[in-house]
Amino acid sequence: MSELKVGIISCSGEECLGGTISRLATRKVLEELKLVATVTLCLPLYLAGGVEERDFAKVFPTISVDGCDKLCAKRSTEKYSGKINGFIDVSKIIGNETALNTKVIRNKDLTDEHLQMVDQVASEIVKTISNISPDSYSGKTFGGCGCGS
Amino acid sequence: MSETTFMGVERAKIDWKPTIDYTKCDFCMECDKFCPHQVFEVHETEDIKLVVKNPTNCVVFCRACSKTCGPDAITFPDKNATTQRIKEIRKEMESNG
Amino acid sequence: MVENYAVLPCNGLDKCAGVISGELAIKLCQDAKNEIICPVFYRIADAKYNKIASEHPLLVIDGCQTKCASKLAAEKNLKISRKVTITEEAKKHNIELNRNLRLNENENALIEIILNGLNNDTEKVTLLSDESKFSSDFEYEIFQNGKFIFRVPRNPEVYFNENDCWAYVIGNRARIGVTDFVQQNLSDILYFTPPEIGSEIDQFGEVGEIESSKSVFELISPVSGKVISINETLEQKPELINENPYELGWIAEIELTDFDSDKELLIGFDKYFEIMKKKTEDSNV
Amino acid sequence: MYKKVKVVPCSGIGKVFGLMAREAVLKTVLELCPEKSETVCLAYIVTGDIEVKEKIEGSNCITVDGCPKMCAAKNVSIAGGLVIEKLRVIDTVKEHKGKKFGSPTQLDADGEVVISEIAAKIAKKINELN
Repeated sequence: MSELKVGIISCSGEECLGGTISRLATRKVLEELKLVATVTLCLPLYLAGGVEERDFAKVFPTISVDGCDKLCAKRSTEKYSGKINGFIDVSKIIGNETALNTKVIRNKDLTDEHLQMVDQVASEIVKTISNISPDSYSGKTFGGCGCGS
Repeated sequence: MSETTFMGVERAKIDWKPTIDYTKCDFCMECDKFCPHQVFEVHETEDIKLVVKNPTNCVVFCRACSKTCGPDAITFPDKNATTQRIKEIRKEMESNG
Repeated sequence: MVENYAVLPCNGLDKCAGVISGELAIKLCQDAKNEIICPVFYRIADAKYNKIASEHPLLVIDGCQTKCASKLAAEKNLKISRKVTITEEAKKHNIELNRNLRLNENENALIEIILNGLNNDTEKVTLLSDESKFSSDFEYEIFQNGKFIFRVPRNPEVYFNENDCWAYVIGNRARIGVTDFVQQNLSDILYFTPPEIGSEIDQFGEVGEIESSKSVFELISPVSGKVISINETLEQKPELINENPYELGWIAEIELTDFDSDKELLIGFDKYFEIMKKKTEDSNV
Repeated sequence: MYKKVKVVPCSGIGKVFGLMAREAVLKTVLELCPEKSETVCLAYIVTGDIEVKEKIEGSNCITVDGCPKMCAAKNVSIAGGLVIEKLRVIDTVKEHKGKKFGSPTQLDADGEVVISEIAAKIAKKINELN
């Protein structure tokens, strides 16, 4: 399994708390949990047409993490790279009211309560990744680049 | 992750590594922080707190760590001599088939 | 500044304007880094001056309207980058030239005016790199690690050292730069310290530095020679190295001194591609 | 009614510069100019939903991008926003050579210094408008 990679594309929205939680939970999975080889895809770059991000999402299983039920990350991933292999709506985990709180918090002002939410969402991301069907990986190698490997 | 060869020559045969002048070194460890190849090793509790642990990890012709050295305590072998030596070894290898 | 030009004066000895052209050429070559071409010797010794003329933009100085120097340049198939005609300049600045062949106050004043004019015109000075010579239609081989894409040009004129620098060699000149491995590892490149123009570089000597917020990378020159030009655009936009380190992100141009010998310790696409792939897997960018 | 200036960061997740863009914008809209400015999610802008379209189209926008790829600036102008200023975090970062700014998750003290400078630049621009 060490060869397998999963992409996570997170919304990072600035308009409500959910975006901040999405972003931090995604980074947490990447930096601390490291259960599988995860790669964070840069959503703005993805949207701006970044080839590296879009191609990765086409080839490897990718999940989205959104702060609210507008599901911007999910919708754009589907639009540009086809089907996604799982998605998370943070507002469903921490509650709509909390997620949509427009009093956005800067990182330095996060409280323990917020950090608990981050942990909760991070473990949900891990769960979603482990639920990805093994079929999603099959044949997904970088042989298509013409390098002969 | 050391490369085992450089220009087809066994890395161990190429004399290229930093040498620390301990009369100058103030153990600021900037070189160790800089080098991504674990060439140095820090021994916090000993008198000589920094040693060249993995000389063959050092990238041949790279001298970047010496630039981070305030007291100028790091030296490298002569580049032209090293180049010549690599060429000689390659010739020997060729003639030995 | 007028620098790095090949200067071809008419050097006519029987007219004051011709003598001025010679004097102006001497000044340009003594006080700044320009190379003089002797029109008389050029007629019988092609080899020496063809080399200079092919490597530098050409500044032609004609004394009078007979334009012997321009004609000589045409005869030798040289492309003229800039042109000065002494009698025209004298007229423009209302300076009357004397009839004998010694240079007096007026003539010296005219030389100073022309020199100033040339030095203040920065427009064409950067013409040093012959863009057409280094065409950038590279054919790339690609591999990916995670989401990162690594390219290596396949062209046979491009050589590599194992220090992740390339040299694109055309004739006795090479353009040098770093590979995708370096720019991907550094991430956003913020600073570019070019090598000094005119400096002599050994093979595997340092030839500039690039730096991101992650690290510093010293370029290790694949070739030996003299730095004749640098990519000045990078001083304002070092991010071009991230965009494409092989084309817009080239670092410097080197006039080669011993490429045959340098070549012994360089590798081509096939080998470098494999080395870079392995390094990428090991370092996990 | 006066329409607030939209300040849109890229919030890129892979590098510290993305977080710096985000934090500089949040500092501006939360602390420096809460009356005159607000932020809009970049990802939402790109969806093209009517609600966000109305917000952006024809509005004065200031974009703050982490890296030279200019994702925020590009997307906002495609969505019809009037981009009156395009800031790049790296331009301010360059003035702080050799410093470390933190990770994409957390800013260090020097990171805070730089984002304060960027926030001040954004605020200056907003205040110039009225």
